[in-house]
Amino acid sequence: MRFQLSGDQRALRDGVREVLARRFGPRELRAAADRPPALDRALWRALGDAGFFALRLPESEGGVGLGLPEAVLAFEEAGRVLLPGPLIATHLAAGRVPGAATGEAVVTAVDGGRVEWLTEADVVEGGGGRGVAGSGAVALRSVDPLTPLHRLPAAPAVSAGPEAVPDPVAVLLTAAEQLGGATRACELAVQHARTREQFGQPIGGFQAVKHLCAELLVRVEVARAAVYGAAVTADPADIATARLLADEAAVRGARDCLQVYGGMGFTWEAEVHLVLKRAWCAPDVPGAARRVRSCWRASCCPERVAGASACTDGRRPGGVSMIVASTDHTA
Amino acid sequence: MRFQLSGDQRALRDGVREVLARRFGPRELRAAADRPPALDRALWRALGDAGFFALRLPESEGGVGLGLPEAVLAFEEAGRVLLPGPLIATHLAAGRVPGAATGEAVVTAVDGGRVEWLTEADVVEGGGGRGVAGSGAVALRSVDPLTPLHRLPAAPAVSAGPEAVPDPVAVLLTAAEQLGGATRACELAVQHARTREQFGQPIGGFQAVKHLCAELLVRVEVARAAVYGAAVTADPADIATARLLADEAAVRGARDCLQVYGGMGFTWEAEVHLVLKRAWCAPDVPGAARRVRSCWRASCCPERVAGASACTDGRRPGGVSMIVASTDHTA
Amino acid sequence: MDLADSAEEAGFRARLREWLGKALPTLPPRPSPADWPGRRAYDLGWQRMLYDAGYGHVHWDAPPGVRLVFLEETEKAGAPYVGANFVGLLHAGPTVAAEGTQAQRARWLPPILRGEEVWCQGFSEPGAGSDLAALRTRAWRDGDHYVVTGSKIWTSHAEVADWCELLVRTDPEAPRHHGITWLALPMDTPGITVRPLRTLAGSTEFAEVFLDEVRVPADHRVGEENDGWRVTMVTLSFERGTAFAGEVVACRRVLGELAQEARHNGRWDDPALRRRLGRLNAEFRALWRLAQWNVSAAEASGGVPGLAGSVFKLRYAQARQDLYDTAADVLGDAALDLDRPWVLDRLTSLSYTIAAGTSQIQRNIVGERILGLPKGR
Amino acid sequence: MDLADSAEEAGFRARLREWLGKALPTLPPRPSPADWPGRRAYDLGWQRMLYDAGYGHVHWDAPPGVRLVFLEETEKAGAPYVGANFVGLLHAGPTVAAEGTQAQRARWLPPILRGEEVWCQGFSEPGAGSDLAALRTRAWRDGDHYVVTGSKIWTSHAEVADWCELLVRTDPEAPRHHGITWLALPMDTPGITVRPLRTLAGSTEFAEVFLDEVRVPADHRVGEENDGWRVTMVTLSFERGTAFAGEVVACRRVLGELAQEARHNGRWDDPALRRRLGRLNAEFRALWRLAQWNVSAAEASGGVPGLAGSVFKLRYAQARQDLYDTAADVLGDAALDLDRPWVLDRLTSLSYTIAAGTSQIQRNIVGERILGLPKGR
Repeated sequence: MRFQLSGDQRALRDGVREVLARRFGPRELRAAADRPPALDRALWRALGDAGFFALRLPESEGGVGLGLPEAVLAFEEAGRVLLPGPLIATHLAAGRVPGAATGEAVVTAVDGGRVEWLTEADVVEGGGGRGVAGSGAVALRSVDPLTPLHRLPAAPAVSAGPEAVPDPVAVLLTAAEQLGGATRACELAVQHARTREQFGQPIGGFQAVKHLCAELLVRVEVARAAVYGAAVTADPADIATARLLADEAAVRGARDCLQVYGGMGFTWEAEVHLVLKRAWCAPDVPGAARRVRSCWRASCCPERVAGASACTDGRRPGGVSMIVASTDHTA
Repeated sequence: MRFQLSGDQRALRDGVREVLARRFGPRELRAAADRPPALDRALWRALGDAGFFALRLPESEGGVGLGLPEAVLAFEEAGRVLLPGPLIATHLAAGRVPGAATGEAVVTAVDGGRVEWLTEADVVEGGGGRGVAGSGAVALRSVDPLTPLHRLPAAPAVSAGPEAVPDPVAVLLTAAEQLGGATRACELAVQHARTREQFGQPIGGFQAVKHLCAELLVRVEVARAAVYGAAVTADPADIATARLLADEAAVRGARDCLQVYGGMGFTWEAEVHLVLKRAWCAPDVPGAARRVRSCWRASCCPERVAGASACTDGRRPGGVSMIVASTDHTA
Repeated sequence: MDLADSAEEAGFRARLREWLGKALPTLPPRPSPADWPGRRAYDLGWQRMLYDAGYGHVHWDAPPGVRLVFLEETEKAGAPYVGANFVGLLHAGPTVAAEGTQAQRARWLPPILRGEEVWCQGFSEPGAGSDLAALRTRAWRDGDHYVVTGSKIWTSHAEVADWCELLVRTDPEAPRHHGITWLALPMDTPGITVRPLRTLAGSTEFAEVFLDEVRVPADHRVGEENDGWRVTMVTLSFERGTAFAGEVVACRRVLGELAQEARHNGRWDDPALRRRLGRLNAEFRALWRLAQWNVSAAEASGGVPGLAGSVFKLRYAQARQDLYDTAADVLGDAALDLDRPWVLDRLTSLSYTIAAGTSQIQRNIVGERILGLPKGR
Repeated sequence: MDLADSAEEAGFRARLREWLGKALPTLPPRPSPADWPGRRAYDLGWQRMLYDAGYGHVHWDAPPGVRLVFLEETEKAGAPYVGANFVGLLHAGPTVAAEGTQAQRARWLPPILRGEEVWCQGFSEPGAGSDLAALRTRAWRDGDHYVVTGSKIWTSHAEVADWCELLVRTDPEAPRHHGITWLALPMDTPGITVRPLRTLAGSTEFAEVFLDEVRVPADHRVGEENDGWRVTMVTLSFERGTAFAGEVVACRRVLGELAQEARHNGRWDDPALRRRLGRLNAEFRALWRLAQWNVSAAEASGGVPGLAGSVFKLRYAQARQDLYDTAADVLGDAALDLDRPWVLDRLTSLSYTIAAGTSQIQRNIVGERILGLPKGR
């Protein structure tokens, strides 16, 4: 067991972090939140050039040939800077939809009754003939200025029918993004607590604030272990666990960060609200109850655990061991 | 509206408090917890003499002729000193079971699948022919040294059959006892936080401890308003609300008190554990979910609100207004 | 203990209910949230209607029990909120009434009650939030004027206010709490710049107010020079008193609507959601009782809201946030649509554990001033 | 990132599993919890078996990954807990190994590893709990002895211990952390009184130890005089490291049993309970991953458990209490019967947010030493 980042993984993470810091820092984030949502195509192509979308595509198909752990690290960094766009859908389409791997095409996907980034996307996947591209989809006024959303009018009622099983890789990558958001919330809270002074000292000196920050970190670290673990095993119960804890870490983390910020966090200028809104916007956040069920089922019912292969990337049956083993490259 | 204790009510509460402080102070509590559970018959008769059991019995029947608000105040005081014994069952039996009103008889009642103080009781009510007095009841090793319990072997399965509707007055008086327990937890925590020093100051000076104490008080005050309000209206939804919030205030209050006490709270000598165990032992603490349902039903379904009269004392149909009005006596 | 109306309360309730039934249909349409002049006019017009009908004073000096009846009945009837009159009726007005001179009361109070002038609050500063006594906006005496320079933040209605209740530091050498003075600042004085502040809800409910050598007549000072902290505390106790009681009534209405929506969209089938709604119902029932309890206590002690307001606010802030988080559960994906009901309210609910004293500050108040715990190093 | 066993770990796991399969059936019956001499003999016997089979050192100086395999496999196989050997193997032993002289290591370490001597801990005092540096037990130098007077509390196994790792104040004039010395005290020295301490669970897991002019040879001092605080910190980092990792395995087993019981008694029909069990399952899965992560990090940094132990303990303590509260929900009224499974465990779980550093202290450590927040006034 060596459950730590390898040197290559650390280099990959640092590389992604460096690219994102250069192309989508706090200034770009604020600017993006102040204008109507539009994808930065140049940035999208830069991500493509950096191998972000083709990360798990085999080298024989022109990809980087890395695995789920590396993808999780990359998506965590994307979540950390609140990078906008249908990143997961485009990543999953790499190798199947022309241009997705290179960042020339923007691919979004129907998720239950909604689609994000519909008007900016070149390709829309899924939707089961519900006429996404036609006139059926209705734009809604999204709570997150960086996640434009459309609603599908013919969406099935909430409680009707059997549950659709989401792609486990998409669930895991969403967990990675949420982990990144939680990390950002923790970083912001701690930085504010260190520098903001009230009553003659940094507010982080007060236990009421210090302990909020400590719990923020605890939630991040537990979620991180769960997300990384799920990336290694690709086990469905591990993935469900990862998503559950990452959602909690992101949503509660952003709330606690806002509390640490006080009034300043209530302004549009402070980026705290963007962290919270993004966490709320992750697909199917209200579906937490369902995920709890799957944590339980998969781990307690042996017949479900046998279904673990359902969790590997559909394009590569039996790909888990390949994913775990292929850590020899960096982006 | 004058939703404060009247002068008479304050006098009654102080009177009960004074009797209990004299007869069952912290020393007597500790002594009782150190020996096998046995009822202090002299104390029981003293309570009878003070009108504790006959409080709501009409004067024409030899009672004190007071109402639910006064009973709630008295039971809150009993809960506050963790007075042991089947107080509620005996109180409810006053006027019906000979000797109950005067404290000469100890009356207990079957509650679901269990009976408290079975071997000490003179009379056992309820049980639906499940042979309580016979050989059927099995003593269990009660978690609370001051609440001996027997289990009825033929108790119905948890999920089977329609729910039995508990006597609303018993529910309310239990809430009053829990409120008293919560108050005790708050008092103990605050006193310890004021006097225990670590790192050169009373630990109550640290926000981590101070804020625990503040939340203890908040839960107590919200529960108190709910319990007193339910005593005035005798409305079933108010009673369900009162019980729910009083249970929370007592159980979480005792837990937080234990945290404030630290290691000292983990000893048998400190009385904190007795507060927690008593709170756990209130009838049907696990039934909280059911009570939440009844909060909701009674308030949101008008047809249920109409059933409010079901909540008044069975012996005195339409007695709510009498109860509200009869505040002219003290014990 | 009695929850029934007193004769006075019952009479007041009956008259008010009857009047609301007649008056509300005559109200003009509500202005859009972004239309500040429209909101000012609407809110002042409503206060004028109240005044003409004999209710103008209710927030002001009615017995607490009567005021609670007012909050309950207006909320149930869907009457307008106090809105732009908030500071005048609930902060500045009571302060002037308690601490002002005869001339000051005569000048400032009637226009507030008649719905003619709007006040805003200039207390907080970027560097003085929870630690209000850290405020640094300076005022120098220059003849019969104070000259004020500094900046204020979180000032609601600044764009349309006639007056600002302003805290300034007149003695920077004195201990923090002893060099502060309370001034009434006319908002049309030269040197004032108002910059609207966009909140996370996307709207501009607040403003920053920049003061550059603004001259305030010395007779606009309420209380003594350097005694402003004590004067201020009078005001704050009102804010933390029964200010939120009416909202509990509104929350109970929202809860009923949530149950309806859940039945409609199928989520009612989830027993955990039903239980959560039931738990909230108990919560708001109990909070209403606590409001009644606190109001009765205030009545018994001469009408001044006590520290119990902090207990109430701590619990209510949490309950309100729980309510709107539960609303998001009921809505599912629709909780991401700002055009759906409750979604914007969910965003604004985030301020409840922060504004008017953070929950951390309130716990300090409860711990130190109610429970008597030491301040700590 | 790799969760598969290394070759060393895989080999160790296979050998251990095989040995456990043979060894455990040969164990004598477990003594009753109140039988202290019996528990001592049982725990020492188990350590002797481990030693003879080549596992005696595992808690001690095996690589962290191997130690985690040991904790996992022994827990899964239902092997005995470290018990009375806890302080020797996990506190005093590592301290002596790190800070003792050659002679001290030769005297004290082999009997610990061979299961011959039991150690107990004399750190906390009635007035020094969270604030350990407030300890007041005094020691004066008298020739080649220290003379110790004072009292200690929360001392497990004191009744049956051979040695006590003792912190005493040798310089009351020095700053708090600079006047403390670490001594090894033979428990049969005259002047020692052990008073068992009854816990809220009704048992006597701890004792108070009263010391009245107890003479300790000066060569029983580990580290320099007045340097005991630093020596102590070495020990505590072990306590907060992976000490609880094995319990996560046990908690997952309990969770499975709870689900079975719930199916049996009908409470499984409540979807909220099922969800709560599922939530806990995720919690303990994640905690196990966190243990693996921390162990790997320790391995990478040379085997010393870091501050991450505080993160783990904070979350685990809460999870364990949640687990047993959920057990009470599953049991219903039976949760009041001490003879039912989990009921006593629920009581002892109450200590998890208190013992070995309260959660409040752990949050200070995380906030100050990991996040770099200031100490505050």
